[in-house]
Parts: sequence; C-alpha cells; structure tokens
Amino acid sequence: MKFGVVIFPGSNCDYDTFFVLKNGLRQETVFLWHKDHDLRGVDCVVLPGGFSYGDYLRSGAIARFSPLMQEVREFADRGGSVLGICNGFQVLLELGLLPGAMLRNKNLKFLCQYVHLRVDNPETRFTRRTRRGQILRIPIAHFDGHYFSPPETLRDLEEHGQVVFRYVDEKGKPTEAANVNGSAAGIAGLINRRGNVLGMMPHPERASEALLGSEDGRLIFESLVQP
Amino acid sequence: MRVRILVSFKESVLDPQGQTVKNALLTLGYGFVKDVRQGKVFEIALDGITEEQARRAIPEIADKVLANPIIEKFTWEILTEQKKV
Amino acid sequence: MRVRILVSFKESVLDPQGQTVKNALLTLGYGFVKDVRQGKVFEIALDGITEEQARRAIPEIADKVLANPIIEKFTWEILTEQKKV
Amino acid sequence: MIDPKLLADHNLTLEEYKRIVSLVGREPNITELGIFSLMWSEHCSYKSSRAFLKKLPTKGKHVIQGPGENAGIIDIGGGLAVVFKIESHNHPSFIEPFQGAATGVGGILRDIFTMGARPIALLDSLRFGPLDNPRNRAIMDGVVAGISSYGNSIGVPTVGGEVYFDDCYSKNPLVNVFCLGLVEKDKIFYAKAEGVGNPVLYVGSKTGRDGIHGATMASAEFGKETEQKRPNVQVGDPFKEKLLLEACLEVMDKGLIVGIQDMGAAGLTCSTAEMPAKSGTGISINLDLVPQREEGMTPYEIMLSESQERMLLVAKKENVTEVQKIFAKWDLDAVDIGEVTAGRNLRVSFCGETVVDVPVDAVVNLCPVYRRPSRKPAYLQAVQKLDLPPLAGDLGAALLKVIASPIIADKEWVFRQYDHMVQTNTALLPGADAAVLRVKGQKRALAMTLDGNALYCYLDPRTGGAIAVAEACRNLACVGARPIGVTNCLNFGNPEKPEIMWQFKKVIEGMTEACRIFEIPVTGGNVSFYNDTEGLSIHPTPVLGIVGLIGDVDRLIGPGFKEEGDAVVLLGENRDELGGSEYLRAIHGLEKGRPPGIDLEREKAVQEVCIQAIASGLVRSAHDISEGGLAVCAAESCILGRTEIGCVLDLEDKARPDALLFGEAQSRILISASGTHLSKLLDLAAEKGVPAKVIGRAGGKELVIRQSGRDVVRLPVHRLFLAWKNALPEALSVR
Ligand SMILES: Nc1ncnc2c1ncn2[C@@H]1O[C@H](COP(=O)(O)OP(=O)(O)O)[C@@H](O)[C@H]1O
Ligand SMILES: [Mg+2]
Repeated sequence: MKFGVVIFPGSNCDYDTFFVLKNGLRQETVFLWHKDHDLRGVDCVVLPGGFSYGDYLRSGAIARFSPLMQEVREFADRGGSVLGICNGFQVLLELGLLPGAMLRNKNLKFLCQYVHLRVDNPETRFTRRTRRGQILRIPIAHFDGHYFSPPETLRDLEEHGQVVFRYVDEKGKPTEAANVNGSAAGIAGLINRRGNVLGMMPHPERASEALLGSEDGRLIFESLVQP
Repeated sequence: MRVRILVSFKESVLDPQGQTVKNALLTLGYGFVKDVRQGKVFEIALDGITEEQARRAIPEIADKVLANPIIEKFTWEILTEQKKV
Repeated sequence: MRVRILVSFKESVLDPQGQTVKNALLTLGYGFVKDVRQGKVFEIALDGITEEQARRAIPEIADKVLANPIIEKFTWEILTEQKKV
Repeated sequence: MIDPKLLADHNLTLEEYKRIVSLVGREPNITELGIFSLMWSEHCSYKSSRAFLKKLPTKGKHVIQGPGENAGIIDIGGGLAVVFKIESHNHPSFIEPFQGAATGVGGILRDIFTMGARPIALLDSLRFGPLDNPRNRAIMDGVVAGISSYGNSIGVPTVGGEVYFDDCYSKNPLVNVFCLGLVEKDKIFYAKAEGVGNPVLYVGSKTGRDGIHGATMASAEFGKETEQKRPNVQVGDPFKEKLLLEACLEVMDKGLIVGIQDMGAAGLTCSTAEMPAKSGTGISINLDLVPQREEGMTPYEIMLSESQERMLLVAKKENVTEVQKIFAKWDLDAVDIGEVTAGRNLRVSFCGETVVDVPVDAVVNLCPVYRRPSRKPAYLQAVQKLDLPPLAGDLGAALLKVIASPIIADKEWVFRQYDHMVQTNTALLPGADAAVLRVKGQKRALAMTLDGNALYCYLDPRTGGAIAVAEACRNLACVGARPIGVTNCLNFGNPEKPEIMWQFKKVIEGMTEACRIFEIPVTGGNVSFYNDTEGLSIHPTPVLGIVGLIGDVDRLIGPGFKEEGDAVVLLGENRDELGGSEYLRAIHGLEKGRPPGIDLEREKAVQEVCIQAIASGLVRSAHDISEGGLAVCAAESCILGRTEIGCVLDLEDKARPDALLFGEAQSRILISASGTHLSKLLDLAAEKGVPAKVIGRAGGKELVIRQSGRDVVRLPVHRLFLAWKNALPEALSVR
C-alpha cells in the first residue's frame, strides 16, 4: 500500500504520521506538497493534523483551496482512500467531502489529552481490524473539535452508519463528561456514504507505539494496509 | 474603496463565546445585558474595480471564503469615509 | 435596544489573521484586494436602560472587557431595526 | 550638549554617553544613540550581571557551545547534540498576557532553530499573584492561552514546566520559557558574518513600528507610567514562524548559508551588530530595501523595531538564488539588504545617506561592566526567625489543605491546553517529576525539568540557589536521568538596589557550588532584572532548566505506585525542618524560617542511588520529596499511577508530627520496589553510604501515616485525589 501524507503550510503532524506509516507499518510512504497537482500514484491520501495557514480564518478554511486538494477531491470521487486527522478532518469538512462543520470546544480552551473512543462501525476499510463497540484510547489535541451539523444531517449520518467513532467513557458510555469538546452526538469520527473518506479528530499516529502510552491508533492504519 | 463584512453564527448555532462574554458582563454588574453574540469583521481595501464589480465580488468572497454557510451568515456594506473604524 | 461593537487591532499592530486572508484571496485570483484587517464584532441586546445610559455604558464595556486597549481599538453604534445582521 | 531628557528616555547615563562619544569619535546621531541604548541596555549587555555570571562553571567534556551564542549545545553522542536555552518575557506578559507570553515562546524558538536545531520541546516556568484576585486570574488565563496558542500552532510540544503563586508576583508575573532542540553535530550554525562581500539577507515578517524599545523596557522598573509603554507589545504570528522554521532549517541543512541570527530583542540592530562583531568583520545595509509593513518609517524606527518572526542570514554569494528559491517555496521573501564588509563598522544607509556608521565592537563588546554595590538586606533577620505555631489538631485536614494549595495541586488545567504530544516523542507526559522524550531511532532518552523555589531564595539566597540546582537534578534522577547541562533564568528586582545585588550574588554562589559538585556545565541563560513594580521587588527567583540523559528508555518509570504490596522505601533521611515550607504558608500564612539545609555530597549520592537503581530495573516508581514534604510526596505517589493505590507508612522519627509530615528536608526520594528487588536496592544504597529504609507498603485505598505506632494521617486516596485535582480549576472559575 502506498501512502501519501499531505503537507500544507502549517501542518505539524506530517512527520509523525509519516513516521508511523513508514517505520511502524513499513509501508511505502511519500509526502505530497500542497502546491503540486500530482498524487504520485498513492493508494491512500492522509491529511495530517496541524494548523494549516495558522487556522486564522477557520480551521481548514484556506487549505481546502490548495491545488493539491482539487486532485484529492477527484481521487476521492474515484473511490480512493482519504484519511483526515484533526486539521485534516477540518479540511475535509470545509471541502465538503464530509458533512458538517467544527466549532470551538465547549470549554473554549485547547484540549490535549487522552480520550476513549467507541468503534460504532467496524465495517469500513479504516476500521476492519477493530470490533464493534471496541474502546480505543487515543489522544486528542485541538481547539475546534466540537462537531456540528443540523439535525437532519445527523439523523442521516446515524441511519447510514457513518458515525465511526464516538467519545465515550472508559466503560463505553457516551456521557457528557466524556464528550470533552461538546460534539453533536459525541461524534469523533465520520465516514462518507461511499466509505472511502474518513475524518477523525483524535490522533491515531500518536497512539501507535507502546512507548508513547497506547497502540490503539495503529489499528486504523493496519486496517487500511490489510489486504 | 473599503468594504466591511460581518460574519456571525446562524441563530440555530450555539455561540459559547458570546455566552461567556455575556456571563462576564453580568458578573461585572452590567445587569441590563440580555444577550451577546460574537462574530468576525473583515475590512477589505479594494483597488482597481468599480463599485458595481465590487457588489458582485464581495458576496462571492464572503460566501466562498470568509463564512462557512453551514454555521455562519454574513452581511456586508461599502464603507463611506466616516464609517471606517 | 441592540448595539454593535467592532473591535480590531490598532493600525500599527500586526494583524496576522488579516494578512493570511489577504494572501488567500490573492491566490484565489481576487487581485483587486489591497488589504484585509480582521476583527471581532459583538452584538449586544440591552434591556431596561435608556439610550443615554447605554451611550455611557457601552464604551466602558468595550474598553474594559471586549477590547484590549493596548493593542486594539473599537467603534460602536446603536442598531436601528434594519441594521441587524 | 546632549539633552538629559533624551538620555533618560534612552536609559543611558551621562557617563555612558561620554563613553559612546569617545568610542564613536563624535557625537552620535539619534539613530546611533538608539542603537547604543538598545545594545547597552541591561537586557542585551548584561552590564550588571556579567561579572557575577563569570563564576558559573561552563566547562565540560561534552560542551560544544557554552554561553555566548544564542543557545548552549551539549554533545549527546551518536552524532547528535542538544541545543537549549531559557528566556524571560516577564514585562510584556504583564502588559498583555496573551501576546506577551506568545511572543516569548516565539523568541526562544528562534534562538534554538537559528543554530540549525529542530526544536523538540518547550517548558514554561510561570509565577503569578494569588488566584483570589481576578486580575491575577486573568493574567494566568491569558499567559497560558498565549503559550498554548504559539507552541501548539508551530507544532513544538510543551512537555513540562512549573507554576507558582505568591503575592510578590501580583504586579510582576514571571513567564520564563525553555526550549530544547536536536541537531546533527556537523550541521550546527552560528551567528557569523564571515566572508567579505557575502550578501546579508533579511527573511520573515515585514518590519513595523511594534516593540520599539522592548529591550530597554525590560531594563527599567515599572511604575504608573506603564500605560505609555503599552504599544511596545507585539502580536505574534506562529504560522509565519512555522514557515520561517522550515525554510531556515532547509537552507541550513543544504549548507547554503554562512551564518544566521534571529531578530528578537533589539531587532535588526542586534543582529547586524553582533554577527560581524563575532567574526571580526563589518556589515553595511541599506534600509530602503528592508521590507516594511508601515509607511514613513524612520531609520531609527526600522533599526529599533522588535517586529517578530524575522531572521538575518549571511549567505554565500553563489547560493543566493537557491536560498531565495527555498524561501519562496515556503511563501517567504529573502531580501538582499547589504553585505559583509572588511571595515569593522556597522554602516546603514537610508535614502542615499549614511545614517549609521559605528564600530561594531563598541556597540557589542565595549559597554561598561558594573560591579554594583551590594548590601545584606535588613529583612533577612526578621524573616529567618521562626516561632513555630502550635501544632494543628487534625493533620489529615492539614494535608488535604496543603495538597490543594495551588502550588502543589494538579496543573492539568494548564498543561491540558498545551499540545504536549506533537512530534510523538513524549514518553513521560506532564505531571511527572521531569519530562522525558525519546530520541527516535535510539535507546537513549532525554529528560528535562525547570525548577526554582523562590521562597527559599528569599529566606536565604545562597541555600536557595544551591537547592534550585539540587532539586532540578533530583527531578531528573527520579526518572533515571543523569544531568548533562544547565541553563538558567535569573529573575530579580532592580540591580541598582544594593540589597537586590546581594541576593543576586548569593544565589549565584549557591548555584555555582551546586553545579560544581554535580559536575554540570552551565551553557547559557538569561537575566531579568527590574522585576519591581511601584518599588516592590519580587522574591529572588532563579529558574533552573536542567537537561539529563537516560541510558535505556525501556527502563523508564514514573512517580506513581504501581503494584499493591510493593515496599515503600525512603532514600535519605527525615529531619525536623519546617522553615520556608509550603505547610507554613498554606496553613499558617507564614513565609518564614530558614529554608532546609543541604549537604550537596549527600544529595549527589542519593541521586546516584536512584539513577543506578532505575537503570538496573530495581524500582517501580520514584518521586522526589519537595514542596509539601513527605506527606504530599506519599499522597502524590498514591494518586499518580495508572490507578489509585493507597499505602501505609510507619515512621519512627522523633520530629514534631507536622515537621515530619510537611517539612521539606532535602535529599530525599520516595521509591517503591517489589519484594524480589528490595535487598539489592538496599545493598546498593548501603554501598553508596546513603540511608535507605523500608518505611511502609503500597496497597489498599487509604493513605495511612503512623508515627511511633499512632495514626497521624488516615485518608481515602480518592479524597486526596479530588482535593488535588479540583483545586486549580475551582480557584480559576470563581467569578
Ligand atoms: N544566567 C545566566 N547564566 C549563564 N549565562 C547566561 C545567563 N544569562 C545570560 N547568559 C548568557 O549570556 C550570553 C548573552 O546573552 P544574549 O544571547 O545576548 O542574550 P539574549 O539572547 O537573552 O538577548 C548568552 O550566551 C547567555 O546564554
Ligand atoms: Mg539571543
């Protein structure tokens, strides 16, 4: 599997993601430059976390106009795998590849901490190495992770099993306290209807080595790699 | 030519920043404050286009770039001299 | 009564947000954009005070709470019906 | 003759002015005067401190760069070196907490990446006034948000730090930021301007009128006229700095440049004077070419501006196009504004006229050095005398109160706002005794900590200075790291007051002695004087930033108990010392007594035992005993593990019960170990002559402390946890 990690000006989890894919999963991995038009033949595009363009306007609002993102849109339309992590998720929302928008965290502060996620849809190419209801311990680090979309959209997402990850407590209960950023329906990760574009706020690349405290995030990359 | 664009959350979207400001004002004793909504303002200086062109370009810019229509709405105006901040 | 308060960086203060928006607009082909300044807007609903009282309270609130006078300046106005966002 | 008011505005004395005239060979013009005023300011010239700083040991086998460059460098083997430094941003953070703290982060990051190193960790030492005052809460809120905004955005993790509270910081908060970077040994860069004819390139943000006189502001006392100094605060642009970081590292990695210097305090002036001064050359620049954000700027303003996110490069002539191409890739300009010259002068032209022509040596190296008078302060006698208050009835209640004191309570409210995991190296998250970062591809890991107990320094500066070093090293020992280098930030009051100078001298004496005994080189630091507002000085506050090396990251342990039934071992000895304790301050409102004594040889032996025991896998947790004493240390050990685990401690010491529980006697570490390893651990201690005693056992859900068989504390761990966890969020959410 060939992965491409996109670098926007202001990306800062690009190397972290690259490191896990290349050194941890031993997959062919290349960087993709935002000004290019070339996806270099990758099988999966990863939009990493960070602060593209400083997130000064809205998170992801400017990155979506990059030349490369027009290619990524077409790639997604052709069914290619696209994984957006944190800022990458925000870019996917701004781009309209996933529905909804991000608001400031409910306590109006940046939050960096471990959270528990429940896998609500293990039947995607990003989660096939997990079980339904499995609890993953993965960190978040964001200011704007409070997912919002209108009630109709939410209903639609639930009906089609598009909510892949939800914030829960360590026992798997979706409590208000566990939903640290205040996301609608506790949504932490979403997939498009077709099942090839996933956006998630937590950082799986930070939870892919035992030394760093958790290996749960690795399951997501392994799912993609699995033949 | 200068234009001013105001972007704010739609009524249906919670505005926690506005709420926080409101609470701060109430604790400071400004009991007459009933509601606060916080938004963004952009002041843009334009050059080399006519007013008519601007009237077409500005809403396009606001809609495409400055506001996210899922959560935000905007208004805009061309600034006459005395209105500049 | 509703008031609107605009808060923005003083002219001499760097406005990285405005700069970034400006660069984005230029890249998108809006070459007529000469400058962008980004600021905050507060819309406050007031109740139980006279206009005269409001005219005294609002600048006080803006100076004390909404703006940081070291780097920011503000303007404000009372909104007539048709001006609401 | 020169107008005295003009001199006063530039913080220069008449004698200093006369010296300038003789060095330049004529009366300086206004721009030149501005340049001297900046470079001869306390902040840039270290004129009051230099004589004393010289005493600090700076040599060591592994030192690649000691004091004198943007940051110190230590060889860590394997072809790698660490580059680290600490800086203060105290005054700006008081005036505008968010931007002041944010630009402080921006500044220290530039110091690190100018040397070719990629910054991999930030730590921050913060001191505020008490949180019952809304103003202090607002300052803390703004400072933390500012650090968070800059560090998070640029993608450098803030992995640790410290937060203290005391009245003396109410109008003078301290914001010290430490940064560490990693560099390949053969890719280190210096602030050199070598090669006559080489072009001088300006990169980064445009120059505006912001922060003119920032360095002189940091060199004068604050008073009521603070208001007028307001516009000196800059707004930071972390996004721009991220681009600058990537572009600079790229041109350095490709070896395209000769030298590089950031434009921080004192801006263009500092970089254009210091670079040639170090290389025995001169520089000539044309201000018309300097990218400007505002119209109509004068040469004075352009030279003195402290606009952020800017750098000055000296490139090889043939590489300029290549350098510019790399900057363009990162959407930045690299503008050729001048060249390196043979004459040893700084020459600046503007609109066709020469507006500055001064010897760089005069500007950089010939500032007068002062040995300011010092006098032992009168307050000492009164504060050192301590009449112990009567023993409190319920020591369990006292423990709950001490552990909820904001100085001791959980700091998650702060570090949750910092991205402390980006770059995926953080092996030990904030909350432990020291932060630990793995080095990708190596078995070894880096540990780092910031420390400094200002109350001890106020009560006895010499002892306080020594303890600051010892305690920082002890924190490293608790994660199994051996110290390899020191940086320090010395925050003091007005050095023109003899009492402050005395404190300064004594603190340095204490630090010097400790560094010698620990055999660790000081590779740099920063001095922040004039931390007085309306005549009141802060406590003398040295902040020590110490970096350590861990041999095998797989042996890493944390401060929390791990397994029920493990033996709890005290390394070191309990003593009857309550002076300067957090207990006296939190329970009795007293900042009094003599701080605990310290035997540095004993301290070193205790740490050595801990380091070796961890390296041999003999211990499961280690936590140092510091503020709050043994009782707080034990409670934290119960709380800080993956799950809460209680413990029962049986003490036989004859001390007064509160002194036994809360006294802050030095050179103690609380360890837990499994039964199988216990005898080896005790043998190791005996071999090094370090007292080590099994004082209890981990397990259960309560913290029980007995003295001579009698319970003095018996509390559910979860109650302690809640008191510790909620204290800071509650204090900060009061309206
Ligand atoms: N407390 C200190 N201990 C040791 N060295 C210090 C101390 N304070 C400053 N220095 C060193 O003095 C030198 C001069 O500092 P400089 O780089 O001009 O200061 P800054 O970067 O703060 O403007 C630096 O190398 C710095 O590391
Ligand atoms: Mg420096």
